[in-house]
Amino acid sequence: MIDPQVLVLGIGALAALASVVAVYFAVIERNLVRAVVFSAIQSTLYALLYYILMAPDIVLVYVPVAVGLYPAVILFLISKTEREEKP
Amino acid sequence: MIDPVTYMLTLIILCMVVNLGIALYGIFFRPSLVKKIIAVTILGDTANTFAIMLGYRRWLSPEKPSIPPVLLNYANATKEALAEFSARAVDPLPQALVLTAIVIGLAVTLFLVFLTLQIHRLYGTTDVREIRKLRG
Amino acid sequence: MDIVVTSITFLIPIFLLAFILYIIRAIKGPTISDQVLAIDAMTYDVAAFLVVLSIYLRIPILTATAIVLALWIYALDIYIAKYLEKRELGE
Amino acid sequence: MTEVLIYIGLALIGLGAVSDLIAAIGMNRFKNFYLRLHAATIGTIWGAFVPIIGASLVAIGYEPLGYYRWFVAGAGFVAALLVLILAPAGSHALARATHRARIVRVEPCIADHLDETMCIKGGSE
Repeated sequence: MIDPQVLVLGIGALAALASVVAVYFAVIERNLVRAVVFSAIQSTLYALLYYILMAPDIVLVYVPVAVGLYPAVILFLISKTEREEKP
Repeated sequence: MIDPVTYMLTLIILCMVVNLGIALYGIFFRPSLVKKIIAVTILGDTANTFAIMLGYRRWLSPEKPSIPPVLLNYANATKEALAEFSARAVDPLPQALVLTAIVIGLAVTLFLVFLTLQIHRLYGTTDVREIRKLRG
Repeated sequence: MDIVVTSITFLIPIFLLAFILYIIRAIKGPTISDQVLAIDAMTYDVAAFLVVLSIYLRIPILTATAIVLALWIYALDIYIAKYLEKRELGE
Repeated sequence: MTEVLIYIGLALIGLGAVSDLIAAIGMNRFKNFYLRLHAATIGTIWGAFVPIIGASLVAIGYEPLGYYRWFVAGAGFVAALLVLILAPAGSHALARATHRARIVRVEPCIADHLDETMCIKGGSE
């Protein structure tokens, strides 16, 4: 039988590996709306990681701020300024 | 022979270090100010993750996982129950610090957003190279 | 080892495989709508997965995070939809 | 009595996991945004609503959670109800915005009464 701690921490390690991919695309992407969407993927994976690390109070604060408010504020900024990042 | 739990924790820490490097690249080398704000939020979240991993604690046994720092049966807490709670709970101090840091990060991000809005209103662009050219 | 822990141990890899496939679509998606749809479905499934995981770990206090996650991903949907419609009306 | 609840709940969780995998495969196999909406519906209702109901039923009958298993069951039912209300509303708002912003064209199309220029007649399949 597999050790439960290894299984649970393996979920966290998979979330961390996927968040590396999401962060890479969020920084590289030229279309700024797509960068915000990749940032939302990264926030969801970080929330899963915090849950794995036994911090439910952090998740309860982090999810409204990072999934709810950051994309709203940055989409407001993008709609006021410009959509593309010049090369 | 390395312990698999240690291997998993090391893997998470290495991923966080890579995230930190990518976010620093985004802050220093991308020209758009909006992209810099996104990279700053990613940098702050990654630093918070390091602080939370500082307080993580290994499980006592497969039957007794480490628990969040919330005491459930406080009504009839005997001395043995409190001793078991203090042996299993993760450290609450980094979590309290991170809780404060997330809210302060939100305030800083709002300030940066309106600063960028004002820059766009004055100069008509959010590209740092254009802004440098205009001022010089 | 009781039946609940054993069953959920075999069900967790199925959830993880589904999450990986959702992340592939969320990164690859040709338009913004595809990406947001993939994140939407993935996050509701993460909320379900968190409830299952709190039973697996036997820590009941972790369940409350699922409600917050399900509520706020709806806000992301509405923001993106509002942004897309406003761009259509503006240009 | 509690064993029956546990078995029903585990069956629902297993059904939800398999539906989740099917929806994820469909999300990668379908060609178009409007077709992927179908897979997303499978993923949210059968992949999130059903496992949360199953987990709540398991929590009612599962002794090692202690007195707080009623908390798990109640929070689970509230979360399931929220998913049932919010997921179709969000998908519908997204699809409507996508169609009105003319981002994706309707590919296998018979008639599009909202906007005829978005319709590609006789597409693939």
